[in-house]
Amino acid sequence: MKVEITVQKIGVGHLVVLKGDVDMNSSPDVRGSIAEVFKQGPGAKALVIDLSGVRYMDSSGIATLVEAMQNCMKQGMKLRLAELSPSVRDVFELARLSSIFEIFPKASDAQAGL
Amino acid sequence: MKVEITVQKIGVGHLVVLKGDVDMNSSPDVRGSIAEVFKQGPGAKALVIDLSGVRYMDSSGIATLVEAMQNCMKQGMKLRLAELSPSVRDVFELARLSSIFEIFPKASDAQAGL
Amino acid sequence: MSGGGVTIENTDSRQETVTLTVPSHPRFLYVIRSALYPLIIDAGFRKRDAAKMVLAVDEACSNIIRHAYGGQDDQPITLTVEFPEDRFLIRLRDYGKKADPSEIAPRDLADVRPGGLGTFFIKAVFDDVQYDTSVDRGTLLTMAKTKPQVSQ
Amino acid sequence: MSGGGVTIENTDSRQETVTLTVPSHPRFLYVIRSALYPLIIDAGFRKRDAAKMVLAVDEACSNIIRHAYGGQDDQPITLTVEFPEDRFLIRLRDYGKKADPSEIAPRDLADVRPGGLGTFFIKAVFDDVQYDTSVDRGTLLTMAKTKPQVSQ
Ligand SMILES: Nc1ncnc2c1ncn2[C@@H]1O[C@H](COP(=O)(O)OP(=O)(O)O)[C@@H](O)[C@H]1O
Ligand SMILES: Nc1ncnc2c1ncn2[C@@H]1O[C@H](COP(=O)(O)OP(=O)(O)O)[C@@H](O)[C@H]1O
Repeated sequence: MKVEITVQKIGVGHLVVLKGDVDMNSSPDVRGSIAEVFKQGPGAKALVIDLSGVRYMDSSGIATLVEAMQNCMKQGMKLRLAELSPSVRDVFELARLSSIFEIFPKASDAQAGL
Repeated sequence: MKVEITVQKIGVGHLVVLKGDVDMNSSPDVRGSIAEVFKQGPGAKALVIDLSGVRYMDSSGIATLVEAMQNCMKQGMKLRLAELSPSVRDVFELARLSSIFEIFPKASDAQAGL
Repeated sequence: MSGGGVTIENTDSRQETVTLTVPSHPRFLYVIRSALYPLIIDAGFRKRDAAKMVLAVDEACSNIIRHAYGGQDDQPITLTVEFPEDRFLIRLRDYGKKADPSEIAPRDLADVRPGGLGTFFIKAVFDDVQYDTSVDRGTLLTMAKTKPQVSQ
Repeated sequence: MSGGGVTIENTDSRQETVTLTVPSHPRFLYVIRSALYPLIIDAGFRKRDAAKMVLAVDEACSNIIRHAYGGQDDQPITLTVEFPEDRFLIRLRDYGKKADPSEIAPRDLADVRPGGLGTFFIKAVFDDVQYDTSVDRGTLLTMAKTKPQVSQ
């Protein structure tokens, strides 16, 4: 039960699409893929992470996203999350992090206004 | 994890819609609901069972359907199964019963030509 | 069911198996299926084969409930999954009436009647099926299937 | 992992709990979640609450892997679920470094950093959380939640 990670260049920067469960077993892979994005040099305005395929996320997933946000801030990029499922949204709310992240209904919305 | 059972009158007789897992835990309920249908007296041409919502079926579910077929035959009715998921179809094939039952792609197809 | 004390024993140094014990009530069959499926997928089997293996184990558990325990719903069923290199190995242990291997004959499929399919499924799905009644009480059923070759 | 012998012991007369033992490798977290979720639903909790309870147990297991076993992936984690009348009772047992209850403090959520959320989730989701380090080896964590009232 691994997570599937797709990384894509988009107009505003990078799009990471996650599918599966992001837990202690799979979040190191997610972390690695996001680290690759930051190695691709400057020019990107945003990192968009599409979570529509993520049914389950635990604190290791949250930690990965918090770290991604910190790295985005260092590089003057925005981190935008898109299409959280109700159960993932619940985890963000439990962690009181819903207001820290920019969350969009759809990945396409997350690419607008940059 | 109970099965949801809906029983409905339709033009050609009765429609039973099953949703959930049909296993040793839930098949007695399915059996009971089908028995109710046979108590409703003559006039029905067919019993259509919609399996589109059934992800899992074991031999107790198969046994329930075989019994339903035998009861249909006694009452001069047809038993028609509709919309088997791939995994349920695999169970029928494993049991070599695909050819014994009349199986239709959709519940609506199963109501035609009677 | 009312609450009871937990007895958890120390185990030896390396834990290499997954062990699940449930009461012999049919409502726990779903729990066994739910725990087993991801283990089979993780071992490299395709979804459709995994579903068949889950079916076979479910049938074996139903047989334990009906035949070994005669419908008693508060007796232990223990599933153990082992991970040898090339095979997927499942053991089911009960402490009820011993299975009589000569009785456990899959039925003739030409004979369309309710029942008699369980043992047929078990033998059709697994490569190797053994009912060991030499254990102290009950039966130890071992079911094994060779893992698919992975092309990497 | 290589295959090992199975040791299955006789149990006493009534089996009223569900017990699952897995190796302390993160790949088995999914198995624990899969087995636990239907038990919680079956007990009458709503899906969203069930998902949160599963999350909390998953966090407790992650903590066992990281803190009690220091990342060692072949040590036992045993989950026991009991079904007293009004509560849903989960026990997690490890045989590693004992948890220091004074260290297990959920972090201040205002401090946005990776980590430190696990114990916060556990305490937010369950009504009653107890780390018992008086056991022979390791820690016995008990998490309990009152079942929702059913209107029938
Ligand atoms: N675990 C078991 N313990 C004792 N007897 C068993 C067990 N499993 C199967 N049997 C015997 O094998 C027969 C065939 O089993 P099965 O194919 O599952 O069909 P059914 O249970 O519907 O008869 C059973 O009727 C029973 O006599
Ligand atoms: N099972 C455990 N055994 C030992 N120490 C633990 C255990 N669970 C939690 N702890 C301690 O509590 C702290 C807080 O845990 P947690 O909230 O999950 O955040 P994190 O593990 O990310 O630090 C840990 O850093 C650790 O010191």
